Amino acid sequence: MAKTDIGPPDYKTMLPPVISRNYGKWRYHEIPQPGLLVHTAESGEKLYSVRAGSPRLVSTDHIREMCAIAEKYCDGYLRFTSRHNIEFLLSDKDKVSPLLAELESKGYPVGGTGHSISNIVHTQGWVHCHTPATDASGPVKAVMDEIYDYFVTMKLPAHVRIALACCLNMCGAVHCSDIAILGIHRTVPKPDNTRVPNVCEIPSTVASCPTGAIRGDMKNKTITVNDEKCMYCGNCYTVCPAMPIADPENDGISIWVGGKVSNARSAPSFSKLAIPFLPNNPPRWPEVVDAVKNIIEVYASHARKHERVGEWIERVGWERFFTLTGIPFTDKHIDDFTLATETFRSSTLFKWE
Amino acid sequence: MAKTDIGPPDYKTMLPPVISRNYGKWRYHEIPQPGLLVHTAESGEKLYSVRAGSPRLVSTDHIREMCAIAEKYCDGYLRFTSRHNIEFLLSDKDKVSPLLAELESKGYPVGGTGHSISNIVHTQGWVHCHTPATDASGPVKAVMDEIYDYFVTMKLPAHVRIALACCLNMCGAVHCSDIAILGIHRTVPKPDNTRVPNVCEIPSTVASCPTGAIRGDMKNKTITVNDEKCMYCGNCYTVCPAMPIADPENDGISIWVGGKVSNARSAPSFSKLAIPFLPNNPPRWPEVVDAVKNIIEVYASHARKHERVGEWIERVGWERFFTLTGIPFTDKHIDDFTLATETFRSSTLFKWE
Amino acid sequence: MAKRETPLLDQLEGGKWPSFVKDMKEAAEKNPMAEDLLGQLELSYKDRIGHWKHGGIVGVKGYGAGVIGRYSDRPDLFPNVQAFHTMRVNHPTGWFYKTDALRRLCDVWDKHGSGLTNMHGSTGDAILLGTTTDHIQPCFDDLTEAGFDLGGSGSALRTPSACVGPGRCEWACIDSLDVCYNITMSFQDKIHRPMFPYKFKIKVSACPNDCVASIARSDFSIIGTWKGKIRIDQAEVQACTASGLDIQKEVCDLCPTKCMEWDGKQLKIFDEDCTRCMHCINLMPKALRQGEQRGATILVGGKAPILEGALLSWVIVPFMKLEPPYEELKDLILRIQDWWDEHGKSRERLGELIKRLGMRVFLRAVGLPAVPQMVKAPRTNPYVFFWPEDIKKEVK
Amino acid sequence: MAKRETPLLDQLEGGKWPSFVKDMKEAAEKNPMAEDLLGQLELSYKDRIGHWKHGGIVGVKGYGAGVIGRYSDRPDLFPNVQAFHTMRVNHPTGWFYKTDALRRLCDVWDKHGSGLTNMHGSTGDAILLGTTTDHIQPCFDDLTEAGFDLGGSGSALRTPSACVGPGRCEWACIDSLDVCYNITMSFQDKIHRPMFPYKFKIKVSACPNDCVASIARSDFSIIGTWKGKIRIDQAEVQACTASGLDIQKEVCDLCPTKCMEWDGKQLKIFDEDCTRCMHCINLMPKALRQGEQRGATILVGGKAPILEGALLSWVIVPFMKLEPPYEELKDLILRIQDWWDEHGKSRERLGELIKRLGMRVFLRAVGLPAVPQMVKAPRTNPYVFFWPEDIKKEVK
Ligand code: SRM
Ligand code: SRM
Ligand code: SRM
Ligand code: SRM
Ligand code: SF4
Ligand code: SF4
Ligand code: SF4
Ligand code: SF4
Ligand code: SF4
Ligand code: SF4
Ligand code: SF4
Ligand code: SF4
Repeated sequence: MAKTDIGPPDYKTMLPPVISRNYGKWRYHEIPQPGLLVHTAESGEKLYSVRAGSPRLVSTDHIREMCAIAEKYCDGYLRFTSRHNIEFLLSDKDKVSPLLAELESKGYPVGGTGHSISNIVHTQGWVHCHTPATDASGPVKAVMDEIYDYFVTMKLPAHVRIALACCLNMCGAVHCSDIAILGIHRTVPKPDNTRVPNVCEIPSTVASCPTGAIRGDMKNKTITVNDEKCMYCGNCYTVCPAMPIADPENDGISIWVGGKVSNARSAPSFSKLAIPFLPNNPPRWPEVVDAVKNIIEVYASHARKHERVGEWIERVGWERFFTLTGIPFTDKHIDDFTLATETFRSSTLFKWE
Repeated sequence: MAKTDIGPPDYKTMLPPVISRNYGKWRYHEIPQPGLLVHTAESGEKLYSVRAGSPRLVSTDHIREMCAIAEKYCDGYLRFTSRHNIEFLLSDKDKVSPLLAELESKGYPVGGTGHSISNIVHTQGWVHCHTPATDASGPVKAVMDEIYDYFVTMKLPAHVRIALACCLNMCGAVHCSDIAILGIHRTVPKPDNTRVPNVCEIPSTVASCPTGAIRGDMKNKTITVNDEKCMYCGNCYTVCPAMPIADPENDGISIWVGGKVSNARSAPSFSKLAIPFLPNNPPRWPEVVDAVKNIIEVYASHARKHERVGEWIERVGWERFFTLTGIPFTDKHIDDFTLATETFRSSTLFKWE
Repeated sequence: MAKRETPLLDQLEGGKWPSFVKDMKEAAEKNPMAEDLLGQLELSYKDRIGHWKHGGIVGVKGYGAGVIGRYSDRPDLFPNVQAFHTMRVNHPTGWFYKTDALRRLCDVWDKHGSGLTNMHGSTGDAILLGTTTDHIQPCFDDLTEAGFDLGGSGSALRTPSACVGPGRCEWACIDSLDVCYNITMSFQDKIHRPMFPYKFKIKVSACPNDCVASIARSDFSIIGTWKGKIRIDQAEVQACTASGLDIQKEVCDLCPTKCMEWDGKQLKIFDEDCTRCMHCINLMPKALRQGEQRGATILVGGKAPILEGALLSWVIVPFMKLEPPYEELKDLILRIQDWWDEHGKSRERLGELIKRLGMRVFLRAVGLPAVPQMVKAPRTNPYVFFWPEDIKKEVK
Repeated sequence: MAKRETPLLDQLEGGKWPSFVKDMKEAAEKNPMAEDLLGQLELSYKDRIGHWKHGGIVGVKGYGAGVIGRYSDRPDLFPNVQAFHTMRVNHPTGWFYKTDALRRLCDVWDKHGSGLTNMHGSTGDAILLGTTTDHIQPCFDDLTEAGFDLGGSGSALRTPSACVGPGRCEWACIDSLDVCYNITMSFQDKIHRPMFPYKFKIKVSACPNDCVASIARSDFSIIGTWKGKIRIDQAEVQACTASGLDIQKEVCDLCPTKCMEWDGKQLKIFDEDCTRCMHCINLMPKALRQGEQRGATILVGGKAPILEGALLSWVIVPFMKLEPPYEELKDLILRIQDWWDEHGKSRERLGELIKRLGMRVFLRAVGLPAVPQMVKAPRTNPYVFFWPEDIKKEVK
């Protein structure tokens, strides 16, 4: 009989000795080069963290390779970051260069620190989930290939955090990202009336719809969808498997910009709609890659130092954002959900373009 | 048989000749002293406008007195402002001083220009309306007596616009005022079941409730109110006279601050709750007078030049506003209506006090 | 008439601000309605409650608007205000009066009513406070004879109002008075005969200072604005500093877009970033003048809180030229009212309807293009509707 | 095994960023599940649609959480992923690993699953991607043997996560790792046995930079902060300028409260106006140190858009000292979960419940006082509820 509720291993057993000795007594850090963090403790001891990019979807052999590297340079200590990068934790300064060399030779990108683009937080997509409107790993790989240079350098005005979620559930950090890539459906789910009565609970299916598009049909133990009120969120499908929503012709990707999480300078804020729809074009999603790159480049050349994407747009105005990026503004950009009126312009204070 | 639809008199017939001549060709204005506006036209001609306070509720004899003054100094031309002040319109500079002297002798306060407190926009109250939670003219008179000095001088950091409405219908400009005085009920309306069936339409009564507190009782052709959900707005009473809401013990006044209308510097914005309740204490509403005065004085001594009340509070923070004014913050200040979440603090960016 | 005791109201006669009680007493001297009004108000002060019954419907022939019915709940004590209806008289645009017109109004009111007024109501009408049911029609007849007409009430177009604008103000970007008067005259029918789901208010301010609170208090807000560079008279700028204005601190630092530069000698404005807030111009009326291309921003939806919460008007047309006969403007108003009329529920203001059906639906219905000026920021939620034409036909 | 043709996925092997396809192929070399996964993914790339059926309920004995059931909709083509469930393994707090532990994990997974993982899932778990139904329990048994346990899923407490905090970061105001670990261990039952209306997430960031996105992605957000003056080492400030930092432009001008003054020599901070945004400290880690009194701001309600729209967490306790055993904190969590449990509808997150019933009701229920730090601004609508005790008893 297995033990239960043992919980995760105690993190204290996982800390390199330099951390255990200086725990909570760090004094400052420096980033001498992209991907290398040097933390100095009050004791004067230093910790070298080398950050390397990861596809996140990794095989056990790949993990073992990481382990081998960590054993060679870091006495077997490593960690992962909240954005799924790998961090090799060294106490020996002399091992930093050899480690960097080995990482380079093995194809690990080193970077993601400071004013860079770090790894893209993302989700399952077609690899494992049942509701995706697009794949996750594929678009991420295609985008990262294109903007690779921003990962291994620190030349942007500020941090740029990108996330991807393959459906409106937004398992990635999409809703608060500098740039977000979001899979969307665009057609109404098709309830299968033969299956609904068996597999779905009518009241919870009705309650699952944010816009009240679903009506219960108690007599036939099924439901009907009001096409006009449906905005294809797919939440009903989560609750009731008998109303599939995926549609290869019309599923695709929307692009969102200007969100952030940190409290630095400005308050955390949501990402806002930039591009309502781009087609799913596997394997390399060229329209998505171009769109993301365009936004990054316009941002890079217009924002002031330390200005996150959203802070830049707030300063110059959304009118200007659309002009500069050449992205067309449409009625889809105008909110029509419950807090919509808060986003309407209730002043004469705007720019002409 | 009367003529119908003749419309108001053509304003062009009401304009003093100096205006007709320079219509649309004004070049700049000056305010040499409180209550005196001097507008210079491109032609070089000047218009002198002398602004005097008015109780708004005026008798025909009082109007005739204004007319007499206007005839004496202004060739019979005067106007009223959007805040119900009187403006005497002169083309002859020499008549300005004598006019000012006569106004002073007759007890007309002259001022309301520039960085002053202008007249209080207000409503009917107990004088004429059926839904008031307080009087209008009385509190206005009591407050203006106390802050008179701010009307006849221009020593505040910026314009301060006060408004009063005697119920939540807000016939005054209360929802966007620097300081707003708002009559409120605090008890649930009492439907008179004998009258409801005769005088009220059930569906529209049910629909009139912003919080869905009213249920139709179709069988008995009446309605019931869910006390827990009622926030005493009185809208049901407007629609259904058989559910009176006035309650002398519990009706009173709330104070709101920080709204504005102009687009100058910052966008127009709503007034926010400062004091949820002060008692109705006729004839001079001392608690209300003190509260308004306190806010003005704290504002006057802390705001920077050109900062409207709301702009000042935004800069220093609401935490600081409550600390400085000594007004207690309560759970009533926290919104719980439909857009409430937009007002919650979704960051760690606040002051300790 | 026996003088009533009004110990509470008497306490409002003192103080420096003009007293409405004085006016009421003045009227009460010669008018029994005014006297009973005073008495009933004193009772309200004592009881801390109003003494008017829920209004009833009264009016003049051919109109459905312009009179607010009102009855005392203590006719036993105050028989002269048993019925005490107000007449809303449409003011001359800009509230300009020649005294002869004003005197005619007073005469009519002394003949038919209480002799008490509000100059003016907060929608802008001259409010004639209190007459009896049988005086309504004769009073109206005498009013039109004197050149006045009633304003709006109920589910009608309400009396439009305008800032003084070109009548006096150097900042007028549009002819607020003429636009307002033109609308008023064109839409007389809509003012006098309530045919809408609810009230509809129009207010016109000739610049973004918005001196008639158009953005806050009207369903359809017309606010003057400009395109083109703010014209700078550098000599006058210097004169401003001379007279004590700290241009860096008071002007540049408070410019919301920080698009001004002042080096102590020259003032520079990066106009492409300016959002035309008026602040710098307000502070230096002699030195700065708005850009030369003039027009209006059109906004809709403003209102007080009942039912869904207060709304400020929202931009729907960033820039519209306004020249007589204002056909484009009036046509837009009509299209909007038609749509509202068709879809609005009873007592649903325009802003609430747009909120309910979506700006997207509104724009398409009235034929306006979506532009970024309409929003502070694009939507944050992913609940995006697509139009049927966006979607590929199904091939499954 | 016959190598599958994957012409589309092959195109994702090129490029500089590490390729997940490479990892999948690596695993496919020795694992038939991984191979079929590769095949099915290729089909998805061709069809532009997912090929997984709606998840089913699977799990380990005694738990209701930790495993996500998944079945292929083309078992005819890909029999080895007919069932392909993921195991969510609770990571060691801070995602710190000693390689032996990590190797043990890999060994277990090679024995029972596809050999593919996510390091890590976006809630923070080590995701073991895909095993068959009959392997779930043995896999779990081996996991616990190796010292690992499952994380949360379904309507349970989800695996809490924390920023690296005191493990490495000079800005840690609280012991994010210890708090997180303590909570995780204290609430094992709630993680493994779903008993709530819906999921509940806790994330701990040790300072306002919020490196685990606590405010955006957790129902209960714990964010370190401080009271007291920011400590300034003026010599180090000078050193910063020397190394090219423009203190006026890059630091002072970007301070959101403009509470800093720099005269080229001395840096002054008016701490009473500081909102602890971290910006200045972020830019000058050697020169500036946070104030000495340390604690956390507690916020609740953060979540993704489904159902009512995304929410960022809201301040409910501006400052709480956090010291082991964290009783005050855990007690608050329990009070909140109890209230949510009692009032929440099925699939209603905490934030949505507060939204529905009102912050006022929530605060009273969990016994927290209302303070201005909780709001950006007080309410604008006049729809204020009064408590029964506020009201005078009726005398009518
Ligand atoms: C390792 C990690 C924490 C962890 O426990 O895993 C981490 C570590 C550090 N963060 Fe972070 N942050 C980490 C995720 C985040 C996140 C969360 C996210 O990206 O999803 C945020 C919020 C992002 C946002 O706002 O959208 C975050 C916002 C910051 C900020 C504020 C940046 C800003 O100006 O908005 C700083 C301050 C700075 O860098 O100057 C910061 C600073 C730092 C410092 C300098 C702290 C320190 O002294 O050690 C660390 C190195 C930063 C660097 O990469 O340059 N960290 N940091 C995370 C690395 C993720 C990665 O692999 O890229
Ligand atoms: C006469 C009047 C228009 C009318 O058609 O009746 C008027 C007239 C002028 N306004 Fe106004 N405003 C008038 C109501 C308003 C209102 C509406 C209101 O108060 O309800 C507003 C919006 C108030 C608000 O934001 O809440 C208003 C916001 C302004 C502003 C912007 C002030 C600001 O900084 O926010 C200016 C600019 C200034 O004064 O520097 C302005 C400026 C002016 C100027 C200087 C325009 C001019 O060059 O002639 C006029 C004299 C101002 C003065 O009193 O110092 N006017 N002005 C109104 C006088 C009301 C009164 O008796 O007090
Ligand atoms: C007389 C006046 C107040 C005053 O003393 O100035 C007034 C008086 C009344 N208003 Fe008003 N409103 C008056 C201007 C306003 C304004 C201000 C404005 O127009 O600029 C507003 C806020 C702006 C707006 O329209 O949203 C206003 C918002 C309301 C409302 C709330 C409407 C809403 O949609 O939120 C009601 C309630 C209703 O319509 O049932 C209302 C209703 C009423 C009624 C008819 C009472 C009722 O429940 O039916 C009041 C009749 C009082 C009486 O016995 O004479 N009154 N009312 C103003 C009209 C005078 C005039 O014609 O010039
Ligand atoms: C695996 C993971 C994505 C990933 O690749 O990293 C994931 C995968 C799923 N999420 Fe998630 N969520 C994952 C982190 C998140 C996050 C991010 C976070 O926790 O920081 C969010 C946003 C934050 C939040 O909770 O609001 C998130 C918001 C959702 C939602 C929307 C919940 C909402 O209230 O808005 C759903 C829908 C639902 O619960 O029915 C959902 C549902 C799902 C389901 C269970 C699908 C479903 O409809 O039932 C997915 C199963 C995929 C699969 O087949 O394995 N997932 N999900 C993440 C969990 C891994 C882990 O344990 O570490
Ligand atoms: S975002 Fe949607 S499709 Fe993607 S993993 Fe989460 S629930 Fe599944
Ligand atoms: S997809 Fe979303 S909007 Fe459409 S019916 Fe389902 S739950 Fe409602
Ligand atoms: S605010 Fe209310 S009580 Fe006062 S006049 Fe308007 S409707 Fe009547
Ligand atoms: S007073 Fe307002 S909240 Fe109360 S029942 Fe009437 S309409 Fe509803
Ligand atoms: S709104 Fe503008 S144009 Fe009209 S009076 Fe006010 S300042 Fe002048
Ligand atoms: S009008 Fe306003 S935004 Fe434009 S330059 Fe002047 S102060 Fe700046
Ligand atoms: S949240 Fe703060 S304490 Fe934690 S790692 Fe990030 S910067 Fe350091
Ligand atoms: S922490 Fe932020 S608010 Fe405080 S002084 Fe530094 S920059 Fe300013």
